[in-house]
Amino acid sequence: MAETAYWEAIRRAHDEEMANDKMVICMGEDIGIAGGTYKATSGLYEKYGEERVIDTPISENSYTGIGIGASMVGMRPIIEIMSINFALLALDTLINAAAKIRYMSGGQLQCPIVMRTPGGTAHQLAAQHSARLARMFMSTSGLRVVTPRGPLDAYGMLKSAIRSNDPVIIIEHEQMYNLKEDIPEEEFFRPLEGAEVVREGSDITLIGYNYSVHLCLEAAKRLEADGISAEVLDLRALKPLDRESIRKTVEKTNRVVIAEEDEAPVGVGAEIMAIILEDCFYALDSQPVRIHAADVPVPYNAKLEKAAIPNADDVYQGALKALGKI
Amino acid sequence: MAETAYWEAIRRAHDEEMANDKMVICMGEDIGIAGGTYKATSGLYEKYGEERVIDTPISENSYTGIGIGASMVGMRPIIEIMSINFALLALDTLINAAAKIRYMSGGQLQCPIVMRTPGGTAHQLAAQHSARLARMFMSTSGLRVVTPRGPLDAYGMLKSAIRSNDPVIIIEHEQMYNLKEDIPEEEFFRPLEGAEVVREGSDITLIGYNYSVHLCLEAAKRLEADGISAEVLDLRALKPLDRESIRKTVEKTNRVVIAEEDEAPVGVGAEIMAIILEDCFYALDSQPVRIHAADVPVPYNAKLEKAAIPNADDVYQGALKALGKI
Amino acid sequence: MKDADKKRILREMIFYRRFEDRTFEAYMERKIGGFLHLYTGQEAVATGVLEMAVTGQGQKNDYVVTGYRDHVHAIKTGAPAREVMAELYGKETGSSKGRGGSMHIFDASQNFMGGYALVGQPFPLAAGFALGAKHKGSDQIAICFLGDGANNQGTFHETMNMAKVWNLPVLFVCENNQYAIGTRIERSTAVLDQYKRVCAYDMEASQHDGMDVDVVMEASKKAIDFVRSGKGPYFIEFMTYRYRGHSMSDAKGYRTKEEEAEWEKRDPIKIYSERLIKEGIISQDDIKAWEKEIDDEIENDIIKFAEESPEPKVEDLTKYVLDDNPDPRWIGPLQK
Amino acid sequence: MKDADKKRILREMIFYRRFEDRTFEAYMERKIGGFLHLYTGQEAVATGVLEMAVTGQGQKNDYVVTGYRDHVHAIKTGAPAREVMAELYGKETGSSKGRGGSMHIFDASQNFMGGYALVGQPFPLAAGFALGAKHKGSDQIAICFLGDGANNQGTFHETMNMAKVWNLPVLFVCENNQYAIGTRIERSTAVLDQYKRVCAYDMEASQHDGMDVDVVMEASKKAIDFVRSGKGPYFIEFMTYRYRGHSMSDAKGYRTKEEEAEWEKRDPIKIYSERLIKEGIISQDDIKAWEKEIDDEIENDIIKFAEESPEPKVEDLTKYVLDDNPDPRWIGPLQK
Ligand SMILES: Cc1ncc(C[n+]2csc(CCOP(=O)(O)OP(=O)(O)O)c2C)c(N)n1
Ligand SMILES: Cc1ncc(C[n+]2csc(CCOP(=O)(O)OP(=O)(O)O)c2C)c(N)n1
Ligand SMILES: [Mg+2]
Ligand SMILES: [Mg+2]
Repeated sequence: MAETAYWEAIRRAHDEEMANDKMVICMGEDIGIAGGTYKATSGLYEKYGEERVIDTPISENSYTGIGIGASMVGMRPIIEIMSINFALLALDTLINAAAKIRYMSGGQLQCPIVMRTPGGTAHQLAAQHSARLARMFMSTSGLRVVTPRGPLDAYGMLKSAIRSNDPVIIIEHEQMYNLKEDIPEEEFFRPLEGAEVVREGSDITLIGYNYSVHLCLEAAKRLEADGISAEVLDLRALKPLDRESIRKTVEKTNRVVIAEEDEAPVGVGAEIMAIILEDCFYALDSQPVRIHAADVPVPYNAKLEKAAIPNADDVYQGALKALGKI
Repeated sequence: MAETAYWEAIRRAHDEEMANDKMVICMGEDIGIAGGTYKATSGLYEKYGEERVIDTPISENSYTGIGIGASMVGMRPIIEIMSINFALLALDTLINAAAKIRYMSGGQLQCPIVMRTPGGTAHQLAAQHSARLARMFMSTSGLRVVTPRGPLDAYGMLKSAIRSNDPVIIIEHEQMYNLKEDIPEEEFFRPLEGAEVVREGSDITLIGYNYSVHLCLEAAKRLEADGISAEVLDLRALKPLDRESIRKTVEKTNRVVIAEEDEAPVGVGAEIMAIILEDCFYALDSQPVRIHAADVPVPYNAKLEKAAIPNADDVYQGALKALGKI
Repeated sequence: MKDADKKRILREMIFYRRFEDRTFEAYMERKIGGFLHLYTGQEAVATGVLEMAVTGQGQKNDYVVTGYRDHVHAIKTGAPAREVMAELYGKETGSSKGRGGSMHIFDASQNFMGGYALVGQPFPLAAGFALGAKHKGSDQIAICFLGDGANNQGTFHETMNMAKVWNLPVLFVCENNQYAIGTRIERSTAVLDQYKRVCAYDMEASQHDGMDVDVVMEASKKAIDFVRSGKGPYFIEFMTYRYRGHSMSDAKGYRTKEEEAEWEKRDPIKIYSERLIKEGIISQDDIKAWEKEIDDEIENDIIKFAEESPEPKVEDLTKYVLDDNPDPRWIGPLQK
Repeated sequence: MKDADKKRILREMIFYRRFEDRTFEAYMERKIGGFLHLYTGQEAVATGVLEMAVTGQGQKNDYVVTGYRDHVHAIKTGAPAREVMAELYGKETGSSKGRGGSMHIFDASQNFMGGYALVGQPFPLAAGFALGAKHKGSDQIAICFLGDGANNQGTFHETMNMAKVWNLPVLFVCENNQYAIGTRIERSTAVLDQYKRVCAYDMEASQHDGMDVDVVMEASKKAIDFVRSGKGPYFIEFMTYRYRGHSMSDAKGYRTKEEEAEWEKRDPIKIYSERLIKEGIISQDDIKAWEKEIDDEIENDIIKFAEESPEPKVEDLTKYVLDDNPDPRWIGPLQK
């Protein structure tokens, strides 16, 4: 086991997969010589050369499209979009092309790209640098969407994503890159499907994904101090979604809070609410509670930003509500 | 009253508003000389000239951006995107710019554009021409999103949208352009907010928006034949959403079906389900039922297409389910 | 070029013309749905360019990609015509198993990479195929056919730049028919000669008559040689004309009968057949005979195949969304 | 140009330099959050171009727009420096009421139209301002400042084309500092002289030294006159250099100390102050005195204002999302 930061875990997965298969390349803005904004590709340019670690111009839609084209002829491109906000520029090639080519071609072609990008708010980056677009990918047929919560999944899911034959969107988070965890030194893989109970509990379930899992864990600790046993479910994969695990935990605890950082309605949380209604309505002892961001563009001012984005206390309060304590 | 087709209603709204205010212009591909793919701007080029009815190159992101810029200095542009699929190319200017400029500028500037576009499936247009992206706009803070179900709203809401000071996305539907309805000959406006009960009923509520309202109405008729009284709620506006009307009807009928054409999870229906859980959980006599499209890119073959997209019978069956009859 | 090849090329163009005409009829009979964009009038371009490329040899072919007006490009690259027709009929035996339709013909076995409905989308995809070919050390090139209107998409600019910076083996073929649906090029585009627009990327480029298949072949040969030899991307423009409306519902009110007549005088099949007759390679009767053969083939083989083929099964609706046989090591689900 | 104006221009540039330096300190003290991109080294460009534009006259100003490196452009257009600083501090008195931050300075009262973080976004917005100005029959023009890297966005291509086809009164100012974050222009761009790229739109264009404010002013005057006279868009390129990292977290490992030193020799403030001293318009002592005055103003007025201003109220979080006082006739809600 070795203590590894989230960004290092990503770097290691790149490195091993590039060493293992020369069809694996990576591309993005400033990922080569500069090593990536979050260092996730540092050292790779020196090791694998500019043909495999490609610094791109600021042309998101087309370099993504080039990656998709390359993937259709056997390459395994890992495409970095520096911030998920810029992914809006590439939705045409991602949604109109990558997600649909297998289907439109009757299964003849596939687009095994990986797109990695940080989504979420960080210290005051304001409205054009704080998007959380998980929902847009999650609602697109033909994509896989995963949200590694820590180094273990960041490493293991990236490796699986590179090997998978589908287009995989990996949503990271600016506030997680320096998060550390002990992970095995031997090679391992983490599957792209399946939610995970990251904390067992019996009184209530807190459901999160990506960064919000940490808010759930923190809230669970506070609940424990109050004598309440909270289970925490990390969705891990938003598409396909593991409905079964949601049903199981709700049937176990009968109360549930869903915590997401989504900026507005029609987010991931809405779908989880719908699934609960569809799959385990009769198991509910109280109204599920959805914790999400305020329906506003993200403000720059720190206090406003804090007020707009959910934190662990919001999840905790949501749990108290679901428990009928407030 | 005059019988008016959906496309004619849109044309009339354009015409009146352009006559009324010279700051109103319209722009889009083939909207001028050709009069628009669905004739919604026919005759306007001849009447208002090429400075106000602007045929654009195939440059969705930038002509939308030009419209946004013009709106910031006092113009009232109506931007047509020929098919909502192409709107993916313009999401950057719509979501990163139009939706956020008022906020980022602390209320100094506004982007009073109207973007009109048909979303939805039609006779076998296949995966790249059948997108239903209402959910992506609905989940964006800073936008208004409306879905006129017929000529009355198509006319009255477009007129309101042009006069509103916010960016308004109007989602039309390829299968509705020829739909006819009697509408007043005098000028009128229909507000951009508020759902509408388009059929009163007491046993169950069918909720729809855009084209799916018609599926609900058809299902309601079939239910009537079975002796079941169905209320039909047209959401009309997806953002801001009228939660109050949803609560009222659910509290009245205690059973509900939500019908949407969305291609996959995390659609409009998910949000309605979430709202029901949050606002009227205790009013429910049975599990709400969500009718949506299959989670697949839209196939070309007619039978597959039909199987992928919900129809009135699906809504009817959903209602029977919610009523405990199957 | 051998006489036999000349004859074959002419016959192919006649075939394409009649194939498209027949799809028109089938559309009118409602056997074909969706949008249908015909290639009538532009035959010399795809025929001439692809004659000079590596085609019909399966996985060794050059990679070919285009927009929604794709039937002829697919067939000339190597897709069986009956499978293309079956695709238009939405059949399981179609090029894309009935899932794609007219705008989305694919034949991966011949490196015909599609058929896309978003006008600027093939640009980056083509550059991606070229990147892949280069990376694999293959001497395949990518060939991207698109219209004049498509050049106003942002992807044109972004892709041309990267293709040049990365020296990719890709040939961009602009089929300049001067219209994007009903909008004449003057009304949408600042520089009318499309090959001049790539000055912004320092890319090799040239413009040629797209109605004369001999001209197309000669110019394409040079361009393809250039690209294949590793010198980087090339942009070639052909001046051409589509005779029919943009798609089925188009009344062509945006252009004059005179203009149409002017172009039809330079019909590619007319030009080439007159030339071959003059050269004594064929006679008018040969053409008549071919036409009959072709019509027979279309009716008794191609249409028959399309008509008689089975439709996809509704149970298969969710096939081909994601990998249908994923490796559980990567996909899971997570073991608990 | 009058001596007084020359003095003012030099003093302004010194002010901008010291203003930016002070924001750097404030960032280090964590008074400023988010990303902070400084303009140090490029002062002659915004100063020279905007000196020739209509600025500081409120709603009569030309429309000015730029990217995230926007403080100096905002101030020179007419935004009060203390409001810009207050914005960086996230205060209610800031240019954007604390909602925008460094990357999103707005002053609509002076037609300073923002401050955008998406690199290619200002292109179409600027063309839109120009379209509006033209439509209103005003002789205002739109001026769009962007970097060399931004030119690789699809919006560059799409907008240049439309600006030319529609003959819009817009001046595109390319501040070519040869880097997009850590990527040198040669590695991302096929044609290095950015003004040559607009050959693809048949647009008037020229390239100039961006370190000498006199050169900038002279060239800008011609370009602005051209645009204002109704001749259409113009693309002007200035060769310049940013001294600091791209934003705060940048170690500049991608370029050499020699290159930096080479450019610093041609520092715009140095060039211009030496010239004015040589012309006998000012003395070294004047500069010293200004520096002191400026520092005093920054500290005792600007920073003080920023420090002492109130923050936005949390209750106001949802203000400015949509029109806060909508007309019920259009907005509703629907009466039942
Ligand atoms: C991104 C996008 N925008 C708009 C359309 C609608 N559309 C289909 S074809 C077409 C015209 C294309 O013209 P051109 O590229 O010249 O090709 P041609 O049809 O002449 O072969 C347009 C605007 C589209 N398919 N995709
Ligand atoms: C669409 C988009 N892609 C990527 C980025 C990240 N980014 C911020 S600044 C920048 C470089 C821009 O370079 P240039 O246009 O030359 O401006 P400069 O910073 O040199 O002034 C990049 C890539 C962004 N902000 N927006
Ligand atoms: Mg064309
Ligand atoms: Mg730069």
